[in-house]
Amino acid sequence: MSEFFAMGGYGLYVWGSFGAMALLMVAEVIIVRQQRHDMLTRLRRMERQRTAPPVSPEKESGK
Amino acid sequence: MLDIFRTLLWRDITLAMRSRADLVANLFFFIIVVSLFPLGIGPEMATLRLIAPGVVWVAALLASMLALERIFAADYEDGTLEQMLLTPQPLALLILAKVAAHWLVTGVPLVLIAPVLGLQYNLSGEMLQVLIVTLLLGTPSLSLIGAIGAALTLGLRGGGVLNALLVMPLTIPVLIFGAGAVEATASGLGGIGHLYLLGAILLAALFFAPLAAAAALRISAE
Amino acid sequence: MLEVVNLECQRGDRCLFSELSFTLQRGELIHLHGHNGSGKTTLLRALCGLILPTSGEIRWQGSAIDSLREEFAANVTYIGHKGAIKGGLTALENLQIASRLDGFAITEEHAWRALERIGLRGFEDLPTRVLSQGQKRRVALARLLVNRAPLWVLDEPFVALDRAAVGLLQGVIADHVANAGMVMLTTHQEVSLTTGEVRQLQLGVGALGHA
Amino acid sequence: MNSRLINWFKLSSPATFYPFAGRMVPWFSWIAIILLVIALYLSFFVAPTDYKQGEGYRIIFIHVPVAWMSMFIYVIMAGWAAVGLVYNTRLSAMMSEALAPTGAMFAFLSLWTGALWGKPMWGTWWVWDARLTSSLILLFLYIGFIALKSAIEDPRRADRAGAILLLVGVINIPIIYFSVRWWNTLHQGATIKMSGQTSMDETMLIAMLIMTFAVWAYTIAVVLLRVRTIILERERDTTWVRTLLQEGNRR
Repeated sequence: MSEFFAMGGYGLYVWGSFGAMALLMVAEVIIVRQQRHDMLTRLRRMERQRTAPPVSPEKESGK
Repeated sequence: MLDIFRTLLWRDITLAMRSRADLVANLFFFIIVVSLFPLGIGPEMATLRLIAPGVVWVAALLASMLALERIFAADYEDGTLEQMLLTPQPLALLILAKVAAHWLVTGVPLVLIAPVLGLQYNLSGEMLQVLIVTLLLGTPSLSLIGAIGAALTLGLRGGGVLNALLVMPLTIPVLIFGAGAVEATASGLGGIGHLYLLGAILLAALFFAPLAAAAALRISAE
Repeated sequence: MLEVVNLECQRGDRCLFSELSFTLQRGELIHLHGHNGSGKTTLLRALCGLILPTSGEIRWQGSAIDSLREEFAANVTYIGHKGAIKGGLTALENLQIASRLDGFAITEEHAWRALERIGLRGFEDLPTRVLSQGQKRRVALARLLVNRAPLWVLDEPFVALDRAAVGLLQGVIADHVANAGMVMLTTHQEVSLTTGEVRQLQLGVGALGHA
Repeated sequence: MNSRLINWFKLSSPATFYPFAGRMVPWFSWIAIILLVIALYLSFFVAPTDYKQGEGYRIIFIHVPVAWMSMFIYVIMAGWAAVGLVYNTRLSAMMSEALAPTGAMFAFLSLWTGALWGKPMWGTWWVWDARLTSSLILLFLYIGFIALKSAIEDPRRADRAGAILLLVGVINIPIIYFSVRWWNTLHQGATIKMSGQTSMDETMLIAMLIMTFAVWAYTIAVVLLRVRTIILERERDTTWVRTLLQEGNRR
């Protein structure tokens, strides 16, 4: 098994390339999902503020 | 049609002549950049001769990028740009006039001073001639392509650097053929092929760049 | 004849006005009202084709202005907040260049008379950057004296003008409307016409357009 | 008008595209994973060792597909830009914006894998080879596009300015590639060839093709996911987004 990782002496370069690709692709998926999650929570919070009855005494003129 | 081209050309040239400050600044930027390299690389003439075309050309490219940022900014700030959008003439023609004025005021001085700087690099007479021809053919393309970037980045913070970043990849062919022509003559291959290509790029830029810049300007001036 | 059909414009993601429709015939003047930020300037700039509206259409003599583009531009004169004059040039040069760009080349002698009429006697050949704010406005407005475009779109034309200049400009506008011109302007002053009455258009919460 | 044309046009409105993209993402994700596994298996266990370069050449199985992809994504972005400018549809500009980061990543990856492949073969991390240099310039084009979009606040202006930059850029790509290749051969001659000399064994070609499709499926999945976030942000004031959010709040 170890000779597989050695890659005939080119291990550093081969795994450096494949590793970088795997790392970047996984990172991108995580970042995109995280962005989506943050966007949804932010927009939902804004939505809750907009539709919730105003707590402060002065009447907020609804659009 | 031509009357309006001449009017705008005359207007921009007189304006530039009346405020010489940034003209001179731009020329000195070019001179400084070219003169710094020998100090950085060393005095022996053999290497200097080798790097001369590349150095002069990169300096010319940077100098024209530096000068281009102001091409639309002044008009945008005082409202004349809006009036340009509302003339009965095609906007591309007006942009061509402005770029022509800009090139005459910033590009041509570079071409005139380049041979003098070439002496610092011990360039042969023939190489100097080709250098001048490539600059004459190349700097208008730099101004035309740079005008697209200037139109896109109008009124943005850090517009100057952004403009250089946007436009740099597009000017690489001009740089390659410009510097390449001088080097080819030096090595005896003859730079005539390069000059044709530079001419072709110039013609393409003359036609497409004003159209793209006009579209970009309509959006930025909104 | 200018025709606007349920026009809508947005600034950023705020809708300034929507479903705005009106027409402007020859010999008419529309005085546009609206509180600050109600989109007056945006509407004026959209009418000239400087801004692309989010939806709706603007038609000149029946065809949409963005298909006419240069042809429409020949018929419009727009004077906005910025004076559109070059500080480095003299008032005379500014006027001559501006009118030539508008497509009505004028002789130098004609320009002298216009500048004199607008009250810039003695300042004609000074670089405009040395003039006062009011004088710069007069240089910008001098274009209206030499201009033959039927449609005038003026954004706060009376600002920074003294009473004499305001009176003069009122007269110029009234004359333009009198001989079949069309004007649309915003101002906080009263506008009077010699022929016909001024039509009012309210932006923001009001009759025609609604927020 | 036949129905296909109608629903194509209907699809171009963000409101209908959002759920459609949502359904597509899982499909393309699975396709990408499966193809990736097959391609990796082929690249490591089926493709023979190269007589000259030994195992090092296997980097080609990702370097070439990634380089293709970075070029191809830029062209697709320019296509969406053209559609956006002609039909004035907001969705196309969002697609260009969603594609940009992935394209930039692949451009960087093609440089990275190119350098790692070059090191064992020529002993240097960076070689001014025509293709590597073009990838570098392409990366600058991506960075320029992303920088321009983020420098402009008003989304409408950002979309249209970005679209023009893309169109100007895509016209220049062939010119840049030609001038760089021409410049490269002039100085170094054609001695150094990137991938030519390893004769293309049957299985190598298949492995590379499958990897390309895998990367394609991956791109579609990630970009559709990202464009949904962009749509949400851009259309946050519309009724359909707000109802969507309210359902989320109630749950």
